[in-house]
Amino acid sequence: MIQVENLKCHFDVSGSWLARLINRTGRILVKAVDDVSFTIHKGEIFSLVGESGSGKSTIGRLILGLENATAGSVHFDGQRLDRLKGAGLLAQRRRMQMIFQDPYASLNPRWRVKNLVAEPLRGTLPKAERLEAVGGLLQQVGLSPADGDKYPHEFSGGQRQRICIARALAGKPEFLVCDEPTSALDVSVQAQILNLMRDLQDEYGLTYLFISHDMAVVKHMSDRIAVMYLGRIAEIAPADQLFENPHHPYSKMLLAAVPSLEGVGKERTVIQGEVPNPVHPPTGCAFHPRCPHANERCKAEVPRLIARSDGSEVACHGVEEGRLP
Amino acid sequence: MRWKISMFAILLMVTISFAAASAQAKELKFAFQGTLNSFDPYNLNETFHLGTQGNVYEGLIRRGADMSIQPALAVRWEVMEPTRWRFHLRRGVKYHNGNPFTADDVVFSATRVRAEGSDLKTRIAADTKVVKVDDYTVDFITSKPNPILHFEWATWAIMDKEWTEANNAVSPQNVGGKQENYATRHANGTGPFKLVSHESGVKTVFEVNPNWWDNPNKTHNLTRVIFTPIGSDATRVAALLSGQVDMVYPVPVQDQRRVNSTPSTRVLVGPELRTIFLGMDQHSDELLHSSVKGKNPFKDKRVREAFFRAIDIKAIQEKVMRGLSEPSSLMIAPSLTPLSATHFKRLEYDPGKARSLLSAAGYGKGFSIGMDCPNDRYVNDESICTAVVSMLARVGIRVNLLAQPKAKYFPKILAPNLDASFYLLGWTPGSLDSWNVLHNLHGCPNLKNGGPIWPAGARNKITRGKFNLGGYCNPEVDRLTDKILGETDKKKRDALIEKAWGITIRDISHIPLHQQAVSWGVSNKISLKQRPDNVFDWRHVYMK
Amino acid sequence: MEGAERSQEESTGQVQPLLSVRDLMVQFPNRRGVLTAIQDISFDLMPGEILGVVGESGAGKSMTGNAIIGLLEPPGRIVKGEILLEGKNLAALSQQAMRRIRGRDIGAIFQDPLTSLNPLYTVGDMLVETILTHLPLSRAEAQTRALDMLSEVGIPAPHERIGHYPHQFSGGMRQRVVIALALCANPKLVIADEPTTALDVSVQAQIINLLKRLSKEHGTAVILITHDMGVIAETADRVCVMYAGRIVEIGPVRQIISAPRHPYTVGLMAAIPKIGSGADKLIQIEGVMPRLDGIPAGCAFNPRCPQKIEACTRTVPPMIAVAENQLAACHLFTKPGGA
Amino acid sequence: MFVLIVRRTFQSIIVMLVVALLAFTMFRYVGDPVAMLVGQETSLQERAALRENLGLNDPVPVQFGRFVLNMVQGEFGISYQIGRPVSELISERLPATLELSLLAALFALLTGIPMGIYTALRPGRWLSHFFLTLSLVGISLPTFLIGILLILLFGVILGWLPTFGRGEVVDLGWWTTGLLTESGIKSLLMPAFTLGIFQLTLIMRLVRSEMLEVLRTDYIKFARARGLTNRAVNFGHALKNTLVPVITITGLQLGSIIAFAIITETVFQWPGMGLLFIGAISSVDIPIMSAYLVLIALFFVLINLTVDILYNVVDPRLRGDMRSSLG
Amino acid sequence: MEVTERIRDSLHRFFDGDFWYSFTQSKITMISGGVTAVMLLAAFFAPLISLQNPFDPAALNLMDAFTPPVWAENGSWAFPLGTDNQGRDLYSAILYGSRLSLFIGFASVSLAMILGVTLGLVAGYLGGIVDVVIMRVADVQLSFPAILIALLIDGVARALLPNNRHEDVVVYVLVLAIGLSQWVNFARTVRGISMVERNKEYVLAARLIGISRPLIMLRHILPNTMGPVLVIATISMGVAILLEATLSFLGVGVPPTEPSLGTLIRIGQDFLFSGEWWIVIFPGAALVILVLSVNLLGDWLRDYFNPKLR
Repeated sequence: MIQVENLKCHFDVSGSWLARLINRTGRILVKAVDDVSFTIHKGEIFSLVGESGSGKSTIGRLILGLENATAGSVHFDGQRLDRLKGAGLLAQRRRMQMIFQDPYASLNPRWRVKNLVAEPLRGTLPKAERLEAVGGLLQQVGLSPADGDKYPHEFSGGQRQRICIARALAGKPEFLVCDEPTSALDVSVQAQILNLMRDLQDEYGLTYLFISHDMAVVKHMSDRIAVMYLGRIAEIAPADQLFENPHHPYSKMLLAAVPSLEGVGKERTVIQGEVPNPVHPPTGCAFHPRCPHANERCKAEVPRLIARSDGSEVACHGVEEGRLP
Repeated sequence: MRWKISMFAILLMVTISFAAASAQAKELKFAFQGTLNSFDPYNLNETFHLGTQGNVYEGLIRRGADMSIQPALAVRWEVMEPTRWRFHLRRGVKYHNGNPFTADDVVFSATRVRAEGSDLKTRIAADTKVVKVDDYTVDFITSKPNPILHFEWATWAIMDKEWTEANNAVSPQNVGGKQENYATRHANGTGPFKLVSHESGVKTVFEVNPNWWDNPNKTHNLTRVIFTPIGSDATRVAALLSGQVDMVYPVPVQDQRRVNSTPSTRVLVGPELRTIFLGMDQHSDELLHSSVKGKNPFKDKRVREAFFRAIDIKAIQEKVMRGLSEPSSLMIAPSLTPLSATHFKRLEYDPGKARSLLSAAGYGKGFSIGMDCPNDRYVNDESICTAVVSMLARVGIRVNLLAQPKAKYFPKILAPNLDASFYLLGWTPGSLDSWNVLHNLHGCPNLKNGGPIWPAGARNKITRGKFNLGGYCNPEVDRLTDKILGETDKKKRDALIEKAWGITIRDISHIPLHQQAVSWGVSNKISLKQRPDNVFDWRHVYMK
Repeated sequence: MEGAERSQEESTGQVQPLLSVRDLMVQFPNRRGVLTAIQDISFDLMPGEILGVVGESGAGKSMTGNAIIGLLEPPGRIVKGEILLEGKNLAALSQQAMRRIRGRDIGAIFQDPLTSLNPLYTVGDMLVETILTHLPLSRAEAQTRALDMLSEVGIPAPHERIGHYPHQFSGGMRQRVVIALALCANPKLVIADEPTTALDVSVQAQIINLLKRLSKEHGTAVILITHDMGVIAETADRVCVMYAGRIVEIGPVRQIISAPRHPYTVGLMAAIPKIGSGADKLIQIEGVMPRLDGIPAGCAFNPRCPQKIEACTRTVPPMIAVAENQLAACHLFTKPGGA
Repeated sequence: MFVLIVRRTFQSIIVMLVVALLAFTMFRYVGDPVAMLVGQETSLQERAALRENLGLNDPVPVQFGRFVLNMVQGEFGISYQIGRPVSELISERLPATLELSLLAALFALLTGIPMGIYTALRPGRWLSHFFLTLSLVGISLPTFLIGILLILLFGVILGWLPTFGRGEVVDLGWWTTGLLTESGIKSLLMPAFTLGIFQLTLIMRLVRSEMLEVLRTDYIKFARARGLTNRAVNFGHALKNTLVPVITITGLQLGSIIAFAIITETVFQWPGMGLLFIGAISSVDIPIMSAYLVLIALFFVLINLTVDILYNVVDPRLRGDMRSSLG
Repeated sequence: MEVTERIRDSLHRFFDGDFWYSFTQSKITMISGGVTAVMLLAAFFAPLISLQNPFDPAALNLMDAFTPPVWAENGSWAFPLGTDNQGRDLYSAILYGSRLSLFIGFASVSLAMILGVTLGLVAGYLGGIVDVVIMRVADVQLSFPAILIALLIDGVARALLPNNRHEDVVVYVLVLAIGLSQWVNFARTVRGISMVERNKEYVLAARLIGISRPLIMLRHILPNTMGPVLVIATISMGVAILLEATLSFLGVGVPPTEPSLGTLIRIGQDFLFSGEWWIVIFPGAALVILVLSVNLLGDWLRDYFNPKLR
């Protein structure tokens, strides 16, 4: 359904031309997304996972057209989105929606809930039908139609996220980008929202792009997972496969870093270092400074994503060479 | 080392300045409401400028404290024939820079005063010839007889030819607008005081001239004089009350009681020679700023009379002037005419009659009109105008008042296109004589009926009615005026004057309001003599 | 005393608790009345022990920490109860006396390391300033100690880094600086309020390990406040579960995780997605935690509780021992005993 | 840093050029410069000659170029009213205005900052309420009314202080100062107070709100959690962080102090640039008006530049390069 | 029925909300709110409650000039607060003067607000070169303090307009001058907010729905700037009224025939030394009370909208 090919998004963070002139520096580009390709199948939950600065949110926005890609393309249902214009683009856009991380910031505090939810329907339905539709949507996400008269601040975080979902569903989209939809929520509420998203998927046959840094949530939700590091995909694999047998050293590290309830009091071997500054990413494989298996090739050469027989794709010289399992 | 020297210098200066402040110099400090822009004596024809410059520069004659004409740089003069006057100059007079005063300076000054950029061109007619007879004798040859030729010469200062030429100040104006005229901030006169420094708008410092020719008869004991302009009335009065200055003028009428009730200060009030009046445009075919279109209501004498009768001069005297004015029926102060103050009577205040006059003239519903007024020139000028506005409102005339500073007011009303329909002005005849008023304010200036009174740039070519801004014109008055000028017999002249005034009053050429009072605030530390023309002559100041 | 005493886990009886909170109650006057943010909280903390405090946002975790170090934001105030640190009641101390306790006896670590550090001060300035406030050292000695602290918390090249400003450090390094600042006067107790929430997953593990190591080495007791059960599981000795301003369950971490007794804890544990399990749906607790102005009568959890009984809506359940060292506040366990 | 200075200078030049364009437009098109310069009685030929002489017949860009060139050399032409070069007039008046403005600013700072600190640290005390009330009255009373009432009280009724002018000034050649004589200092008191009182309240309120905000930050809470003394927290951490923006904004206020001196100078007959300007306004003396305009802009630009550089020196976050700030 | 319900509901919301509560929390705020309301009403209904029309020259009698207030000797009930030098009843003159001052204040602040909010919104939301240009213009504008801008605009207007036209338009010149000197505050604040808001997720959500940029600015961002804009508007209102008074004092304000509060003070200050104190004190007090209560309201609004200070 979604085909992302060689997508790149670079931000120019260099100073003014004057500063560059005086300091004799060139342009400084942050490669937020660098040459990323993947495919999302209809009815699938595809997840992007990674630490801050990995570019996972940027990909979501690029797909929805909230950011402009530097290079590469996004196909939706076979149509290349950046070639579309006007009404055609709008029609495609209506088939895609997004749920955001912060349910507090994603609802305009000055609007009543019913207007917020009805906004996508403006101009498509007469007012009475619109309000009816809103009532239905609110019920769908577990609120009552009477809640439509209230303002967002009268709701808790979880309820707000439900409103966001209702709004996203209003335009009857087929594809939803969920950018960390539960990371601002408490555990018990998180379960509610995740369950709701699952239910809605079953009901409408939605396709999700699920973005998160929480391995456990991702594991719970996803069909396939792409692990990202510094703007590139390190590994794409079916969910179970990834958690049982991660190939990329970074995938392994991420899994190991997740504190688990099972491991009470256990000492873990943590991987040292932090995600480097994306302004000055390491050469070659971006992960090499933190990788225990890095060699000279890793420092010099950017690894390509290579498909493996078990259905996964891995970008690691070690895996490619067979040094690593 | 250098640092030490400069520190020492500063300390020294501090000491000196403290010492100077404490020294018992006879230093007169005074303040006036306006600024002294330029010190060039031909730069501005305005009482304060000329009066202050008159302490440094002198003319051929001078006025005494009682306004009497006294010999100054000329010891005596004689009328050789009606058109030829001979002036005998004082010998041994030296300018402040030591140059001797001679007939050349008089000839030079007579040229300069009539040169481009001079504001005092009227002092000597353009066609008057000035001839040096010898070093101390000068002849003035006029085209027509003029018995009062020298009356205004107290304010025509004689400048040093050599000094003026040496300092490139021959022209009274800023040539090309790029350079400062040297005489703007420097002066070289023959008078009792020398200019030390002049910072326009800040202060001007003078010191006594020890070599003044009239020092043997001097009546003042000053050593230094410091002038500061203080625009704000309250600040100026406060400066006097707090003893920071010894003399201020004018004292606002409302503050006179306060100044008088303060033990250390007093107010000197005297009648002023200036007549405040309202002028009306009787010349244009249509008023510039009026609701009446296609005709000029002021051309109708009934309208002028209605305006006159609508004004309650008593109320103005009592409330605006607080009694410090003398309502006037004449366009000249009574003391300057042979007529008694009661000879002509003001038209009675009668709003009812005013309204019926307006109806009779076809303006029963009233009309609107623009009025121009200065707000920093005469005593309570703006308040007078505001009062007039409300008085006229009650007879149905809606007046749009434009009160502005004199710097903007005068250029507007003096503009060639007769931009003022109804205006307030004050006039002091420089010669202290009726002819001046009749000639300047009542003479026909207009070259063509209905058009501008004077075409652009041609105002310097006309002499008659130069300040007749309403364009009043009565050939009979002009004829009488010319006769008055040439008439040397006092009795006949007085009769002519009375006749002329009678016509203008009948015509209601202007609406005279009053003679305002001169009011000076004086510290009890000094005594002085107040001149009715509001000139502050330091020759009469004595400090205790 | 520093570092000398070392308590064995699940210590009992003989050793005096380092901190003993008794019936603590914190209230906020508000336009609509007085809100009770913390009600009747009691727990003990042994020297060297790590106590995890877990709960959802608004449960009163941070408030408890702030109450202990005496930094409740006005108009909040302690209206009842005692906070005994080695027998001394902190709740009754004056502002001045409390100031001397802070930093010297109790250290604090906050959530966001960037905003916790004054951007205009170098790391060294802040360390030396704190050390000099609490320890009788000369400036040079304080400088040396600051360097030691920096290397102890794992900051490479401390000689160079000591002169740097906070913005020149990465997120993980900043949190290490914060830890160094909290520990530089060798306090007996550290209150760590969500110390890893703002950090990346991989850095979280580093910081948790550092905290554990320092606690062990210095014998410092830690109150670890977090919403992340996983962090608690890996770090804490005991855990205290809070709900709507009250403690609902407290006990050794292993027991709470493997055998939670209070229905809320049970639900909470079940709601956490686990990497190991393949369940299609998560167990969820319906509803949301009440706001402070809407805490229901009786057990605060009763509207959401699947096992609600009649008593739950009437009386607040007391803390009852449900297993060894494990207490829970639930009427389900009072039933057989009466009341 | 160097980049900042270069960029700021560049921007300043643009600002100055825009202002120059304004001044030029005013000079050229508000009223006829020739008519302003000569009397009513000048003939048409003479006017034409003067027009040529002044270069008013050249193409407008050339005129503007000449205007800027003259401006750079401090040439602003001759005052219509006073008949002297404007540059001379301004340089005579400058010391009076600067002395007054700086003293007013100093007074505002030295009293405003402590008052602001006090009201922020002791919000409940009656003195804080008093200061706050006073500050509101301070920004609600028109400056001129304060000035007049002061004159009435201290000048006239009590007779303690001079009511106008600068008193005795000492001429240092390039500068005249009233600070070296008793009467000069006495004369400064009332105008400086009048001019400073508005800024004082602004500074006080600014310090208060900045400080309240700083006191709520996490690093202050953390500083308290470290057991630092109140003194160290309030006057070390909180004050230092408060003063950075305060100094910046106060610096920028200096420009407006100089402009607001117009009112004070009018009330106290203070012989500074403001008095010159207000006189020029009433007599449409365009050369003075445009010169004053350019001068105020220049002050602003210079102060702005200084403040920016200062800011960079004080705040370490701005000092470093891009790399570390993102790291 | 539904409408009244709605009104009742929103009234209930209003009086039950934090806004009203915060208002009722401070006596000073309530008093200043009351005073402002009274002065606004008094100014609005001036023709109904005044004793004479002080702007109508025909209504004035010079012989009434300098009547002291009613409680003083020679006072008259016809002129409760006395009269000025033209015989104008001060009570009526203050009512009409406040009306004029408030009109100039409102109009100029509205002008500044419309200009500033629009430019700030556009600059902040669009960013890029539009932002740079608008903000540089704001910089130039900022380099001239309000008083200077107002003086210059007034001066230029006087020089350019035909002399007698000036009277008719002076109020608008003042509005323009004061308004133009104040827009930068609005623009800067709104720009800052809209730069923050444009990256908020609800704006992204609106963009996803396909709402156009002008509509997003208008419907989503604009309402969120209203709090701070209201604060600035209130504070600017005080500044504008004072600025008008100051300009009148400097002699470039409204003409004395139709005086604003500032012009009344300018006229009255001439009589301060002579004992006719009421001519300056009453208008002065009216001005100070008006500006003070507006400022107090502004202070409260700022505290209310700035939760950091609460």
